[in-house]
Amino acid sequence: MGNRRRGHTHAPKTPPLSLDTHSSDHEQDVKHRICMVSDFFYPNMGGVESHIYQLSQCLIEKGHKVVIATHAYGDRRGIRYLTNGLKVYYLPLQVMYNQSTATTCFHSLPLLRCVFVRERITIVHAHSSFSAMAHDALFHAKTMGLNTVFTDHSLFGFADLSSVLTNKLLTVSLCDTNHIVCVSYTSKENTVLRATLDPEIVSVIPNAVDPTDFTPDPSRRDNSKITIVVISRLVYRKGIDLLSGIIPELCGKHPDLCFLIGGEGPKRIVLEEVREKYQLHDRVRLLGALDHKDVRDVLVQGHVFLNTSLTEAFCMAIVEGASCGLHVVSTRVGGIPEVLPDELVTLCEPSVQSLCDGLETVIARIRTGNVASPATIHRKVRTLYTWRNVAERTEKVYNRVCREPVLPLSDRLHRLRSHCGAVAGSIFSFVAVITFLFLLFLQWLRPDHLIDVAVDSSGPHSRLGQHVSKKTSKTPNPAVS
Amino acid sequence: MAEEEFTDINGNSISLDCQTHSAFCREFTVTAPKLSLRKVMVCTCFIWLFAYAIFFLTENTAVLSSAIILTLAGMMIHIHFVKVDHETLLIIGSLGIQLSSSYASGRESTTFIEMSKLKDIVINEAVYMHSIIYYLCILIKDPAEPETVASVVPLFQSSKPRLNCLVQVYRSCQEILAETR
Amino acid sequence: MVLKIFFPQCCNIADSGLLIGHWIPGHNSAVVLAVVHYPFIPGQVKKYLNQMQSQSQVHLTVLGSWSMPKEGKEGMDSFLKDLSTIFPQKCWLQLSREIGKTGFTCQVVQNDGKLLQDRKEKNDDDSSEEDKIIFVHYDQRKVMLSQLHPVQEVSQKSEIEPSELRLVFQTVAQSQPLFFLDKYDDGPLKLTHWQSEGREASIIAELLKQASVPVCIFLTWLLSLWHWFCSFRILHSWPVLFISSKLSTCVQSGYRGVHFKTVFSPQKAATHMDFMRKANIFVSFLVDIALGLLLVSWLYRENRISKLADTLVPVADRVAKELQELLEWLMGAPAGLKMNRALDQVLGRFFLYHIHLWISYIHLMSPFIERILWYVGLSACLGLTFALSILSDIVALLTFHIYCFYVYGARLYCLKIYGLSSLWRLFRGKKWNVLRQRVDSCSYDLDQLFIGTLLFMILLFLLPTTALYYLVFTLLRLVVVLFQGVIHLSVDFINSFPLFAIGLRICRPYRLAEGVKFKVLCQEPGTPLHLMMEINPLKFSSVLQCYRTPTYSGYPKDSWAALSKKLFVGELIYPWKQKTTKTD
Amino acid sequence: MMGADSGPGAPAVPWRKVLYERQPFPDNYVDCRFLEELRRNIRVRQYRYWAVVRETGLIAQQVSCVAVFLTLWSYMEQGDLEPSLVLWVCLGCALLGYGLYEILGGACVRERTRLADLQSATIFLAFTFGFSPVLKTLTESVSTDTVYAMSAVMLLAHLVSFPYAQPSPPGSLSLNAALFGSVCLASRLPGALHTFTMLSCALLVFALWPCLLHRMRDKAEWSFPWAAVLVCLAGVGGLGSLWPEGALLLSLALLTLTLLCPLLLVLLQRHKDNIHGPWDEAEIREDLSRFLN
Repeated sequence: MGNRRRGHTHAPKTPPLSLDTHSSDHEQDVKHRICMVSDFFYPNMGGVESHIYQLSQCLIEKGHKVVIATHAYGDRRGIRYLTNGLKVYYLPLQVMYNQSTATTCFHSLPLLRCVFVRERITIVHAHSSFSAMAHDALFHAKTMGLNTVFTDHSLFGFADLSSVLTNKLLTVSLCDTNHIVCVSYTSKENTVLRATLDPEIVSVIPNAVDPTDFTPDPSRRDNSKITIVVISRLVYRKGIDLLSGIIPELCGKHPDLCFLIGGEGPKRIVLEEVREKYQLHDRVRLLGALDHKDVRDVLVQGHVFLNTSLTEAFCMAIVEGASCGLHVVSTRVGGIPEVLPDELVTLCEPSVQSLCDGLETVIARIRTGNVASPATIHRKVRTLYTWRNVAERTEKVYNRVCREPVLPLSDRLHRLRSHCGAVAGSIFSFVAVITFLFLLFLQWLRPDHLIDVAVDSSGPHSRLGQHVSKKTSKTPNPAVS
Repeated sequence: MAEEEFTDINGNSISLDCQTHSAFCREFTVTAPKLSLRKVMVCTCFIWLFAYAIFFLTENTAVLSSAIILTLAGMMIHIHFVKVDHETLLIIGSLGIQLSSSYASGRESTTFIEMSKLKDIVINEAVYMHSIIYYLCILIKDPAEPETVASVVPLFQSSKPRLNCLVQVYRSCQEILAETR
Repeated sequence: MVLKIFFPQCCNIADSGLLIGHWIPGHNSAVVLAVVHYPFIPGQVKKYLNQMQSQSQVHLTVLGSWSMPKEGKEGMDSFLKDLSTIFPQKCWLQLSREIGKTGFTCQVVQNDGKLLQDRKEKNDDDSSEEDKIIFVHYDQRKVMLSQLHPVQEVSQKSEIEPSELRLVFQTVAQSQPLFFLDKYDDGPLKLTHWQSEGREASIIAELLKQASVPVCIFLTWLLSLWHWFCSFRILHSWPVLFISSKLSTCVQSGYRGVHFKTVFSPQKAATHMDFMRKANIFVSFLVDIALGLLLVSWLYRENRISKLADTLVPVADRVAKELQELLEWLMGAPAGLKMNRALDQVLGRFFLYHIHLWISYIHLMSPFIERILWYVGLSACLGLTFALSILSDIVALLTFHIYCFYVYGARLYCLKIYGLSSLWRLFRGKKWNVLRQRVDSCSYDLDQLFIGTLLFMILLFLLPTTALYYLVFTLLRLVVVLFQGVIHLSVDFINSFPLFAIGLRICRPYRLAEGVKFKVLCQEPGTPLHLMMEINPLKFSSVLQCYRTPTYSGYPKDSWAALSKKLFVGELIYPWKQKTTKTD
Repeated sequence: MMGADSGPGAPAVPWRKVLYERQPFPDNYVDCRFLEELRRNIRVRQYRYWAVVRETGLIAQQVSCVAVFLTLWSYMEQGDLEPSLVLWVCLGCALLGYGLYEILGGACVRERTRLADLQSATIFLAFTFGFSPVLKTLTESVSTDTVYAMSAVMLLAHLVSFPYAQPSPPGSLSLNAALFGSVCLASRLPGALHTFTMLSCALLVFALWPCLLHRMRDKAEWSFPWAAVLVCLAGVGGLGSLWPEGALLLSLALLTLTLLCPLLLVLLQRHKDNIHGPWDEAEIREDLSRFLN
């Protein structure tokens, strides 16, 4: 509570020193060796995954060295190389609950240490507060004396017990992280409150979409009817129940309306029931899980993009929809109001009634024809969010972070105890001590000079890396463990 | 050929012996350190003391004899199946590659891979136990469609040399492959 | 491109002459098969080669010349060059040895007659050109006789072209007829190659081969007789089929019939695998018979049969009595367990009645047992496997009551478990949705709930009793199944063990080759690389899994987890599960 | 360059909380409007004491229902109570209750015909009567303590899982648990008739009474507290006739339940500090079941 008030009182403060007040030219060409850590990466598909991938690609373009560490997916374990020598470590860690590894703060240390040492990592960048591996990585990186950055992709409430616990954990794991990146201002407020952070070390860098992937194509539309596209995982948080209310309402009123729903999930049952009950099999098409490459083909078939999420940090889906030239109708929750200017999006309250009204106004506008053409919408959206821009801003964060000192163990313990409350603080400082001892043991067992320095496959000195990557990436399954 | 000082991934020193029979026939021999007598002694003594303790408690001489037999059999099995003395990679241009590993007991197991089956020799990374290591491996073509890799044969599996050693072997193998393709 | 010359060891010290061999297409490598010594008449050589070529589908050619220096012979070079014009080749090899040098030297003459490399020019400039040649020495006999694995038959042309070594092996093996002309008979030509010694011994083998054909025909006739007998439709009526599919003796006999058919088929084994299969089956059959006869000779001495019979009846009696005691124990409070008395009594009485039936049955047939055993014992002459399978059948018959108990117990228990699971769902207010294959919540009426709960309680409180009976009889059943399983395993082992292949591997390791291995022979400067090609024998494990005769697996293959799950939910388990699934 | 080009010179334009617009502020800029949308304790219901007390009456009467049942059982076990007499009383109560139910629900449309009611009643009676000898012998080999423990657990489960929100019809789990417990107890009674009686009592108390009570609550609002109080008194009295200390305990428990706990709830409301903001997961207010079934 007290902490939270502190976070609150931080708000009315004079604008702080900006990131790049003392960033001079010689720092612009400082090249970092970054390790992105998250449980969520390809082959798993989603917002976090594509964020990590695109960001890494742009950073590699700017000449940094990037490797990604995630857990093994099925038989995809070991080391793989993606485009431009982006190196991915699929570490064999036990997956506990929907693609998130079990966290014990210890068992992942040997492997992560090996990765950090052999890749000569300078900055550890962890993603997504749902990923236990990311938190472990933050912890271990601090133990090994590396600077850390954390990107939070999700919002959390404060109401129930589970969120209280998770927020406590987040407080602990972020308490000595050098910098935190949030994807929207709402998300920043949320994270500052949850982890009781100083808002100055929290930057807001929105997600981006690749505008070339999402280009409009009006010819694909069937203008004899009006198509509403919904693309999201069919889960409660995405407001599928609202959708199940909207469908019969609107289909009853407008006979020329049809829905195109892409995505898979437990709530699919609900939609199917609605479809059966109202005999809408020809007007409501459930496409099931979509590959990322198919999303655009689905989007361009529609006139309106509907997003019924109940909570969103930064809704990439609506940006994609708008980029394909659709009129976006969305709920006014989370960071969504910040994402698109009002002429591109129609915001409604998260209720069936309000959403139906919003949709009907849009439908009416479409019928009368006073709507912006897809091309114009696309032109407006195209320049808003680009990965290159995201990479530049993230680079600034790195530049700032790599200047900061790393706390020695004693200060770290003190900070833990002072920052995270007596109980959790002392528990986790104990854990930190244990981890430190464990690290010492590992260093005795396998000293750093025995770990071969990896050949750079990206970054400044990466020619041989490309060579090796060209060769090794042929191997079907490099893991022998 | 010049012998440098190499170590395996655990820091034990190994020796790489590379002799050139002709321009397109080379033989690399990685020799692991010999079975250290001290270690053998220690473990034998340990087992026997343990056995003697049991014997002391239960006045049963079968324990002692079984312990002796156990140690002997264990040593036999170890030197015959586990302990590899040296591994050899014989590459003959346009004919094939022959891997042989000879155990401490002198047993030798050899496999020969023809050039037509072989796709390439690469240095690869893998997660091994709780660390990530480099290893040299042969890619075997899939006979049906030659562009894909059917299987991977790792080299120097028992004595795991470090990268510098692997790179040396890799380079000269690539030379031969290049000139006899 | 490197030129590879596969050179037979036996020709190392041959006199000078012509090299006869085969260019392996597309691999730029030559296999030397023999050396024709001087003097010869080129025409005869060509004729001889043609006839050889017609016998063995190998394209034999004159590869070049072989000169073995002797005292007082020199200046052959010009002569050798002329030879190349006599036998026009696109590429002419001139191998030559010198005194005091182990390595050969080789010159390659392209068909336009110019030396590709010359001794003199080789002397002054570096020996890189010389290095472009590899001599691979091989042992002709071993290579001819050995079979590369994985076996890839010549007859069936697969889309992937055979690799170089395979081609070399095939060439040497096919050019067998070349080796029959030996150096003693005074033909127009004198050759050096591997000599197949001991024609005389092989005459007997020839005779045997000739004799085996009518024997085979006769036996196949007998077999067809047997099949005709088997094909009576009375034997195909349901009960007979059912019983015969359950009796492991019948299965074994049918299986043996199939074996005989393969072994005694009069036509010659075409491919290597066929031959090996035949040989394996035949040898294991012989061993089987031998063991069986051994058993018989042991069994029919100092009338062990009657002793056996005298022991058998009391044993069966004893088993029945033990069961009776067990049941009485169960009908009390076994191990202090609280069981429902009424149900306990009912079940106990039911089973006791069965045991009474059983005992009377045993006593009824006790006088005949000895004779039965005597006749059964004779079956061992057909082989140990028969004896074993009959034994397992007898065990199955003698423990029929246990089987019955087990089935009753299992059925009862299964019903209970099923009812309980569904009622437990009702108890929690859930129901199993068949369409969605999941548990939905549903609101029941009061009376449904009421009755459901009553039944649930009744089943729940009666469960321990049933479960106990089920447990005990399942354990008994498992013992029997285990015994039968062991017997089936041994029978399988005898049937499928590739004895011949193993023997071959032990006595003639080179016959079954996994691959080859090369040794670098001593090499001197100025001579090309010399390799020794040896044969890498097949591993025993791969011998087993390559030549193991396929057989029905009598033992259940389902995993331990699946088995325990079955036991828990009370499904029936059989030792012959796999077999039935295979037959139908 | 977005967010980067902010010199030390304070920018003129005001900061806006939007992402689509490139503003001359650094990425980690903290505006004075930071966290302005933070709300505390919105949607906190202010409870009124007596209303809460009134609601807790339901729980109290359920607890005392169990007490009444146990009293009946112990009387019958000691044999002070003639099963036939109890049966007659039960029958009377059942008819009375049914009549009351009908009168109260006269206005609303009835989903079950009288025939159906009769049918289920006969089913109850027939099955109970048929099964009672079986149930009698069912648990005899199980030791008495086990049976008591089991029934105690089951009755507790009944109390816990009872759907106090809408008590009609009683939720499956609670009713089943109650029936289980009562069968366990009934099987300890001297005769089959006793068992039968006990089970029908259980049916009356645990299955039918909640329905009636529910009907009373929404049809005749005034009668509900009285009924609750009546049941509580009956429970306390019945227990008191057997075991005075138990009655004392029960009454104490009921008092705490009805008076103290609501007081605590109302008092503790003040210390509630619950922060809300745009990040909260919006909950769906309107009921969507109408679209489905």
